[in-house]
This record gives sequence, structure tokens and C-alpha cells, in this order.
Amino acid sequence: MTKTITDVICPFCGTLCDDLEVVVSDDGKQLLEVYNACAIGAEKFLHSQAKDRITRPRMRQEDGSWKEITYDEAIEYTAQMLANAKKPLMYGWSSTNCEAQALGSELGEIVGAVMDNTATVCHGTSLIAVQDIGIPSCTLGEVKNRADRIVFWGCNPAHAHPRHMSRYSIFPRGFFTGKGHKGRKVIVVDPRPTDTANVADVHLQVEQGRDYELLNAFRVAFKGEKLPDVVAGIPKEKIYEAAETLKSGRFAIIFFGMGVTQSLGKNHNIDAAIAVTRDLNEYTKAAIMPMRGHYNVTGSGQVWGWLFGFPFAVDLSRGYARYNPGETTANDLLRRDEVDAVFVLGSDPGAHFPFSSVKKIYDRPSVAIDPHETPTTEVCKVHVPVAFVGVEVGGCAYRMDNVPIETRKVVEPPEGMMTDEEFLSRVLARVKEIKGV
Amino acid sequence: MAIRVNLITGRSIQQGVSMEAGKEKPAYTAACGIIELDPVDFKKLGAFRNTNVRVTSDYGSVVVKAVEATQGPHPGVAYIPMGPWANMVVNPDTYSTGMPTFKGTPVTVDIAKNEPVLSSLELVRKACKGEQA
Amino acid sequence: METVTLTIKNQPELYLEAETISPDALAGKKVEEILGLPVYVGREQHRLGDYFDVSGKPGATPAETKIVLNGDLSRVKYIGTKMTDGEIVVNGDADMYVGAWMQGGKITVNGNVNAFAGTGMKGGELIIKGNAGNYLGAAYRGDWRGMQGGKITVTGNAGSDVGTFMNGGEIVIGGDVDVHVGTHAEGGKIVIKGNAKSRLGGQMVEGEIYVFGKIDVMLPGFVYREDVDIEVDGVKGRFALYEGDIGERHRKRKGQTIYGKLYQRIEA
Amino acid sequence: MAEYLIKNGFVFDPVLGIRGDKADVAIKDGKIVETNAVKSPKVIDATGKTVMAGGVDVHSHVAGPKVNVGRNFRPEDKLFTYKPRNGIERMQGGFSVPTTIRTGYNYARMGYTTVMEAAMPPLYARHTHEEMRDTPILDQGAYPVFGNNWFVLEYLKNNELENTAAYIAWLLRATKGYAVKVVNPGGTEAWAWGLNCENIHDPVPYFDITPAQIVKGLIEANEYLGLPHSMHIHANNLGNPGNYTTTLDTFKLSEGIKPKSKFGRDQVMHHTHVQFHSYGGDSWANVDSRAKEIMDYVNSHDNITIDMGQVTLDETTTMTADGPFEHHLTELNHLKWANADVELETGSGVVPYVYSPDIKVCAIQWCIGLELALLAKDPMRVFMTTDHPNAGPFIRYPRIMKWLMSEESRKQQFDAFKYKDKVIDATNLAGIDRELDLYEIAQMTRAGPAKALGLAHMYGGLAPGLEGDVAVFDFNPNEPYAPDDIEKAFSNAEHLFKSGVQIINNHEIVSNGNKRTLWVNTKVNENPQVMRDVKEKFLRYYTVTLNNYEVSGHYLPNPYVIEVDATQ
Repeated sequence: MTKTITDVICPFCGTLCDDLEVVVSDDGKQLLEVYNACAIGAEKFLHSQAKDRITRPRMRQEDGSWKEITYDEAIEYTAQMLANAKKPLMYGWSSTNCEAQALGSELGEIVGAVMDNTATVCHGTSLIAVQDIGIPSCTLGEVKNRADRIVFWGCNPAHAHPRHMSRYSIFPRGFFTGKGHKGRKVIVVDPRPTDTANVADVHLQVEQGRDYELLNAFRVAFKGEKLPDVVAGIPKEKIYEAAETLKSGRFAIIFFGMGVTQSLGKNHNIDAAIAVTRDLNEYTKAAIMPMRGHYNVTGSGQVWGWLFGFPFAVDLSRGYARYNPGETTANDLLRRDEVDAVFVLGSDPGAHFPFSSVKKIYDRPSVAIDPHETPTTEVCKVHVPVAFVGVEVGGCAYRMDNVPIETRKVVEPPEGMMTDEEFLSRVLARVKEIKGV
Repeated sequence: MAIRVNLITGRSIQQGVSMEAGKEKPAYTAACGIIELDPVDFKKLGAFRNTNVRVTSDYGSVVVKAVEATQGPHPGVAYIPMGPWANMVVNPDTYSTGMPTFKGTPVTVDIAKNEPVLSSLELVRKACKGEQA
Repeated sequence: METVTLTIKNQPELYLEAETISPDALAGKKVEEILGLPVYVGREQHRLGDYFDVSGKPGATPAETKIVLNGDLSRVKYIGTKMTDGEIVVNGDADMYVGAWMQGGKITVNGNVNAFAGTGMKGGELIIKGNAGNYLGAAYRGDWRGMQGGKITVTGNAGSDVGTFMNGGEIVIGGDVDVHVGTHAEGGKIVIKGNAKSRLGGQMVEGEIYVFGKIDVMLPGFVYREDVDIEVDGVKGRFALYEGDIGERHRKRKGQTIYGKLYQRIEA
Repeated sequence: MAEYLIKNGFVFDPVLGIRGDKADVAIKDGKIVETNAVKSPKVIDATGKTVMAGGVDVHSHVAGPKVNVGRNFRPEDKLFTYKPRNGIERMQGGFSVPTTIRTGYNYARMGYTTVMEAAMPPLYARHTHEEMRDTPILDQGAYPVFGNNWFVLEYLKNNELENTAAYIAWLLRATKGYAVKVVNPGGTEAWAWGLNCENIHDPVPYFDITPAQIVKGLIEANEYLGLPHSMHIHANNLGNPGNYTTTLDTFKLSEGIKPKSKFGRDQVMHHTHVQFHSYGGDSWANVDSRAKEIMDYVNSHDNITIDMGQVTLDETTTMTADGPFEHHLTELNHLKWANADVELETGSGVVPYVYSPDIKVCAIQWCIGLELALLAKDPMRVFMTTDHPNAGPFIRYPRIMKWLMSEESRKQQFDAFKYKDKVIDATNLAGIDRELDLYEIAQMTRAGPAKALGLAHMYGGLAPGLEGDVAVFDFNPNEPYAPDDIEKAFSNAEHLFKSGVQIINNHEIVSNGNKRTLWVNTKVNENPQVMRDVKEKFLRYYTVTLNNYEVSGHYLPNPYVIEVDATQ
């Protein structure tokens, strides 16, 4: 006998699909099948069942080998490390639930940590741009029900957000968009003819790193002013034409991703894209949305927003919150040797930070809380495996459009494994003891 | 002979699937320990498809397998899926925004037939210990 | 004017946050009091005297106080932050936020400074004899009120994002600048005596940028108007005048649309 | 639970009709009791001090998505104003949009114990509840917005009152909401196409219904259900010169409708931040105050209550579900603009704004707000708000008290205006010498809002049986004082009790309290059609499934459910 659980939320990307169906054994201990998920999401659920999964904390030994330790020992090491550090970095917070993020925030407050999340290497520069110019946006349902002009700028949902195009952006038939794909014009701006570009009506193969110039040109084109013959490798005729396509729509949406947030100009590229969206609202309705990566990176920005007032890179070391990307961001802190201990939860900087930063983690007292074995666990002194959020434990997560959805527990974690929340609350209690607060 | 190309990184479905299946597994190396080159650049490099190459920038060096661009053409632009291999060579400068310059790093690519592509864990461990050439 | 000399004797394990190094904080204090002023390393509070030897004495008021800093200050933040008057001389490199939110007085750095020098500067003079980092004379995150007044002079090069959201005052760079100059500016004057890369005057509403050397890529939002003969920072020459950012909003005065002005020197 | 006896204070309580007489107040088991009911109480000597019930805020934007946008996109709002953690107080930041922690503490410091979140987008209810959960001390509830909701538009277009009511009951339960909020009825749906509804007869694109039909229908549905609070509206055409006629037209939609509620309120319409809706003229050049016309109507119609939306002359952050208005505002001041349209339901916008005493219009707005309160015949129906943070941050309430209680302080402010004479010409305030007393202030900040919310059985007074919410202020009304003494004293309560727990002792926060979240659970007759419609819309148009929509209980760790039976 098996049970089918419906309306399951996928804890992979910011698309946060909530229509998955998961088949589990009737004792709820085994996850057997996953339906409606993309290849990546399905793999994430199934990996929780891996036979070779690490289920107990480990500490790196002098000779480089791992020694299994108890959760109590891991909690003690973590609490002492955080309590003794002058300025610990507490990084990650994206592949976990908001409940754990809130607990981690209280912990960070008490130890005077710098809290940073994966936005710092993803959409942090978008957040900077939003602080400079704002962001006219909407929920994904507005796109589904109204949008007839879709732009993907420097993002490739076909690979990074596999169900985005079918659920929200290109193909769905909504209230005012009964024709689905036929009723929409799709423009892709990318230095590569990506698989997303292949389903678009127009692909502008922008010269890599010249997005700001091209966005700047769109604003000139909207006003019907003169353009140079070629901008960022795109002939002006194509720019005028694309600008006209956007102005002539009823509802235009621009989705953007790492292609602009990580290329030369960074926050300025987003700033200009948002300016383009503002401009379009003079002629029609337009919105813009970052294609958030981790399924709950948005949530950590929300939790820190209401607790501290900043969405990432929050420096609590002086007893109050400060924020300035470039100073209080994880990679700048590591490269400049501004932190003396590293705590990682719900992210893999070992794989996704430039190596110069990874080396600094290796050189410091460090703890990685992660269900997986990763390059981060490989360079940290202690690895604490935990239950998978969204699979073995529920909790709140925020979609890329900031819509909060409660993820579900579908199977039991392996015997005796802690969740992020359990581990953090134990560390918090121990730190309070040590600090006498 | 060596070629100069503009390196970008980013997600691919294979990177995503293999990452979720376990970064310690060979599939992850197969998906991310690669560099996608345009046919034109392969010609310049004078290498066959699926040859190991050494990618070197001002910031580091890594051995990956050269494969043909899956989402091309993009002559002059090379692509390594996001992950530890790409991160050995990307430009870490954040321009005081917190964001390393993951996309748009000038690199040279040399044929390195006999050098192995390390697994993700081996790669970071050896590099941290300074054991990596 | 009285002079108090601070010589760094211990380097901080991490970085030292010393917003207290300013004539406003030191004026009228005895040396013992100055030694006891708070500085911070991460969450730890220390005494200024734990890191600096102090000699000489400050004046009774900020205006009468000159601070001379000696030694390697490349791990010291916030020197001269919010200062209103008096003088600071830094003999060496300094870290972030030198002269940030400065309102008056004078800071001279005989070395390089890191990012965010002169953030949100309102007045006074900031002189950097070496190179400046990113976000020189820029606005704090999210603030539309960047540099409002005063003057920043850099002998060497400057990084990216010079004069973001600049509303007034003047920035003169002796050498080259990195990308993004005068972004969102609504006033003020930026002079670049060396070369510039790209994104000059992006989303600029008003203000002036002068470039003596090359510009790698001109924004499409800037259009050539005419050649003009002008004198800039003591240099007479012929400049090509561009106006922009065309795509951005602009005020009208007497029916005339006011654009940002970008002058590039024409090699004689 | 500890017993308390607050002795010898000058008590101001509209519920008991005490107008500053010396009286004792006793608290036991979280409630106010007869003074002889406490055996060995902890005695608080309030001699020479002012004693009032805990304040009740009927309209404030303190929790939820747009509030958090305001926080996250304004780092400059926190620069140099942060408060370090201290004792039991966690760190607190933000001036115009404070963190949830600071929100709770700052309201408590002003002697407030109940604060209603004025606009909750249903799809974001979970977020709103997460923020309220993390707001210490205060009892809170949130108003889901209905005025642009597709279900409501479609039902009311066909005059389906029962279905509208059944849907309201369902959505209040799904979102754990407190009341029916309406923001720019029809206009925000129109904004989804970049349009607006500028008056109550301006049809909503596609849906073929007018704002007037939406408002009237929602009032009737609200009374059909007999909810604790009335329909709570932010009308069309906010913030535009000449808009007072739209406001009067909106008022008139309530004519002839009587409250059908067991919760003791007399109004069927609460119109919020009326200051923003009381403008004459036809441009910013000739805009003037129509507070007289507005208050003439309010004073003569007792089925309406209003709140002020007082401009405090600060730099602040505007945020509203009135999407088109925020776009209009960013076009005026060119500052950063955030917008968030919400599928099938609503929208919102956020823009920073600087109310400068050097700008004529800002000074006129300041006058209008005060005029509304000073022209009020019945302070039980006109409440003090700043529509926080839209007209200014709530921490300015004590300053508004000063302006209302002291003509001298108003004169001082007039003298500080750059265009004093032009402002005086365009307004009535200079000719008003009324000075409110603390009894009237208690009506506008305690008894009045509690009654309008249908919560007179819990809050707003000091009668035995009510919640043990009591504030003691270091202010002696019987001794001479300078205007600024008012602001100082009421910004910093000496003692505060919330549900019988001492929160502030000698001006110091000593407890994070036991905050509750209020929501309304309405029983209605089975309505299969509405449930079919709900299922169908979620299948076809929403991007979350129906089963992932409802806010589950654990987001409200300490809920207080108000049961309503509308099955008869």
C-alpha cells in the first residue's frame, strides 16, 4: 500500500511549484515517486532517499579524515565558535524555511554576526538597484492572466527554472490570455542563443557585458530619439522594433537573471532595466521580476526585512544592524579578512563562491549545516547533516514574486536526524548560556 | 595552440540535476567539469571535442573537458556551468557590490590531454591545501 | 590651531572601526580622555589607546583641532566620518569611509583610500594624494541625496561608481576612473583628467562631467551637440559637448530642456 | 497572575465617563476589576499622573508585503537611527518604516496596546501574519482587501449579496482576517491595465461595474454578516485637488443603511485617512481645505466614522493598495517607486515622500487633518491616525495630541511655514481656537476606535471586565504645562499594562507581553455555488493551489477568534 500526497511544494527554485504529487510508502518512511516536478525538482526529492546519505555530524581530524560526532558535540562546537568569534559570518539561509531563518537571526543578534544570504551571489545586485530606483512588479498570476509581452533578459528558464514558462510566463492560458502562447510576443536578450531563446519570437544576441548600453538604448528608442547604428552588437533597427513591440503590448513583463546581475555593471544593469519598465508604464502596463534562484532566498530577505530592515548583507556586530554591500557582503568580508569564523546553513559557497573566498572559509573555524555532502562541507571543520526542508520537514517559503507558501513534509527523515530549526534552537540556547543572556 | 575567450558561467539543467543528486558524484563532474566552446574556437584551438583543456585566468587555473557549445553559436564566448570548476578562474572582483564578476572573465584555453578533471570535492580540497598545480 | 598626533601601535586582528577619529570627537579633550575613546573590532569595544599612541593636544573646538595620523591605517575605517570642522592628515593608506558624511573641515590622505570615501558628503575638502576606491563621493545605498557640496580631489585613479546620485559639489580625479561615473546625478561637477571606461552619466538628470582623456564606450543616451572652448580646473582647451542621458527625465527651464553635460577634450 | 492597583491617578475614561477625576484602577487575571476585588496587589502610585486605557489604532500599515518593501528598499531610512539590543529589547531600526520589533516597542511607549493592520492582500496573508507574530506586545488584527477582488466584482455586478457575504466569510477564515477593507474600489483592478477609477461612477474595465456598486454592495454584505467592524474604506480619487466631492459621494452610499451587528458599533462605513480626501481646487496651485464640508456631513450622519490621516511634516514612506495613486506620486516627486499587483485580488505601491514645511501643499495638508479633528462634534467618531506611515510615522501621535490640545503650538507651526499666509488663506485652521482635552483625546484614541471596531467589550476603557490594558503617563493636567510637555509625556509612558501584564515599568520595557492576533470566524449557510466558484478560479487563474492558500493556525501562535453566526 502507498499514499499519494497532493499539492506538494517543490523546494528547488524560486518558481516554487506547489502542484507536485508525491507517492510515499504507507508508513511514511519511504518516498517512492514524484509527479509534476521538473527533472531537477524530482531529483531533489529522490536524493533524500539515497542509501549512502550522511545522517550524523562529522568533525574533520588533523589527518584530514572525518570523525563521526554526536549532535550534542556539534552543537557545543558551533556555540563555542560563534560565542568566541569577534565577527562571525553566518551565511546561506536560502535552502531552509522562514522559521529557521528567524531563529538564525536571533542567534546572529546575540553573537554579533554578519548575516548574508545567497542573494549576495545571485540577486543581491538587484536588491541594490531596487533600493536606488524601486521596482514595479506583480505576482506571477498577473503575468499568466494578463501579460502579452514577455522579455527574458539574461536568464534561461529552460535550464534554471524549468516549469516557469509553462506555469506562468509563455504558455499558460489565463483570464485575459485565452490564446496562451499565440497571444504573446516573447523577446530573449542573451549573449547565447539559449534553449529559451529558441522558443522566443525575437532573440537579441547582446554582446556579453554590454547590457547596460542596450537598456540605455531602449530608453532612447522609446522617446523616438536617434540611436547609433549599432549598440552592444545589435543594429538600431532591431532595437527600435523591439521597443515598439513592448510599447504596443497591453501588459509587458521583464524577467531577468544572472546574465545581468553578475555581468559588468551588475546593479546598474538592473537599475536600467527597471528604468525601462518605469518608462513603459507611460505607454502601457509593465512590470519586472527577478528570477530568484534558491526556493527560499526571497524568504530570508523578507524575514531579515521585518527583523532588521535589510534584505541581505546585514552586519549585526555592533549590536545594531548595518548594511552596505561591498563591505558587509560575504565575498568582500572573506577576501578582506573581516570575519574570524564561518557558519553556513542552506547554501553551498564552497561550490558557488570564487575560490579565493572558499580558501578563506577553509582557513577559519567553520561549520556547515547541510543535508548533502558538498564542497562546503569538504572545506569546513564540522559538517552537520539535517533533514531536507520541503521534503522531511515543512515551513514557510517565499516564491520569486514574494508570495509566501507553506512547504510540506512528505516523508520522515532518517532516524534521529535533526531539522535546521531543532539544531539552531539548541545552539541558540547554548549560546545564551555561554553569554549569560 | 592556446586561444583567448570570454568566459561566462551559469546554470544548466544537467548542472541542476546532478547537483541535487549529489555533488560528490561523478555525474556532477561530468555536468560541470566542462567548458563549452564554439566550433570556430575549437578549430582555432586545434582540438577534438571531449579533450581535456586547462583554462587559465588572472585569478586561477583549472582542468576541464572541452565540449561543443550546446546553446550556440557564440564564437569568442566560452561557457563553464556554475560550480567549483568555473570558480577556480572567475574574476572575484565585486566592484563593491558584493557580487563577484562571474560572467565576462578573459581566459586562455590550452590543450591538456593528459591532465585529469578532478571531482568537485577533490578540486576544492587540493586547492585549499595548495596541492593543485 | 592645535595638533594632536595619533600613531598606530597595534594592528587590529580584523578591522578597527574608529569613527571617533574626528576633530568633533577629540576637540577639548585631554590626552587621557582621548586614549579612552571607544573603538571597535567586530563586536568587541576597545580603547583608542589600545591601538594608538597619542601625543600633542587637540584645540578647544573642532575648528581649532588638527589630527595627524601616522602608520599603516589600511585596516582602520571611518576616519573623519561626519566631521564638521578642523583638519585631519593621514600619513599612509586608510580603509573605508574616509570623510563619509563629512560636513566641513579638511582631510588630506597621503596615500590610498578604500571604498566609500566621501559618501553623502555635504561640505569641506577631501584630498587624496594616492588612489581612491569604488563609490567615491557617492550616495549611501538607497539615498537619492548623494554628494551635496564640498570638494574631493584625487591625485591618482578612482574606482567605479564615482559620484553616484551626486547633487552638488565637485570631484576632480587626476588619473583614470573605472566604470559608472555620475550615475543618476542631478547636479555637481566631475572632472576626470585621465581616461574613462564606459557608462559615464548613465541615467544622469543634470550636472557636468569633464574627461580629458579617452572614453572607451560612450552611452547611446549621449548625443554630440557642439565643440566649445572652456577652462576646466585651470586647463584651457577645446571640448566636444555631449548631452544626455536622453532616455532619462529632465527638467525644463524657460521652455528649455536641461540635460546632463559631458565634455570630452579634443586632442590638439 | 499578578494583581495591580493603580492609585490616585487623574483618570480619563469615556467608557466610565471619568473626566480627569482622581480614581484607582485595579487589574486582576488580565482584566480590569473593581478596586475591592484585588487582595494583595502591587500598588502603582499614579499621584499627579494621567491614567488612560491602552490606545487603540484603527488604521496603521505595520505588517505585510508592502510594509516590508518599504523597509527593504529604504536602507537610508535606518541610517544612524538604529537602536542597539538592550536587556530584553532586541535591536530596533527604521524611522518611517520600523522593524516589527521597534513597532511593538514604540507603540507600547506611547501607551498603545491594540493596532490594526489596515490592508492585507489575501494572497500575502501568511506574510502579514508572520510579521504580526514577530511584533511584540500588541494585540493585532489585519483587514483583507476586497474592493478589487474578482469574486466580489463578479458577484456584485449581478447583485448577488448572499454569495458576496459567503465569499467574505470564506476569505476572512482563509486569511485569518478581521474586517472588510476597500481601497480605491475598482481603481486598483483598472491599474492592472495602467488605468484608474477617478470617481464612484467610473466603470471598472471589463468587469462592467462601478465603484459605487462595489461600495454599497460591500456595506450591505458586511451588515448581512453582522461583522464586528464596518466596511472600512479608502475611497477613489485619493490625494487629488477637488477630490472632496468624490469623498462626499462615497459617504452618501451609506445613507439609509443601519448597522446590523451584535458588537455595539453605530457606523456602517469607516472612511479612513480623510485628510487625503478633503481637497478643493482643481490643481496643486489652488488646492484648498474642504474639511468644513466634509465634517458638516460627518457631524450630521451618525452611521459614519472616520480617521484623520494627519500629516506630521516628516520624511516618510507612502504605501497603499491604491496602485495608481503611488504611480501618480512617483511622477510628481521622481523618487523610487515599488509596485506589486496581486492576481485576482488587489495591488499596491510604495514611494518615499518628504512632507516639507517649506512646501505650501504639505502645510495645507497639515491644516486639513487637524481641522477634521477640531471640527468634530462627536470625538467618538473621529479617530487619531497618521495612516502610518503615509502621512507620517505613528510615533508622532503625541505631537498630534499637542497640536490638537494647544492653539499656541499650532501658531508656532504656522510661523514655521514658508508660505504661512497662502496656507492660512487656503485653510480654516487659523480661525479655529478649539483645544481638545484629554477626555476627548481618549475618545479619539481609545473608546472611539474600540467601539467602531466592535471591540468595546475588550478595549478602549477602564470598566471592570475589560482587558487589563492601562497606561500611566507622567503628566499632570491640573498644573500649568508647555505644549511640548504633552508630546514629551505621551511619547514615553511611565507604566503600561497589557492584558494584565506589566510591559513598561518606570519608562522601561520589562516584558515582551503576550500578543494576540484577532480574527473573525463567521458561520454562514452552506453555499455550494461560492465553493464551486472558488475551486474553479483556483484551478484556472490563481498560481497557487486552493490547498496551499489558507493560512494554517501555527502562524497565529496566540489567536483570539471572534465568532459570528450569520446563519439565521
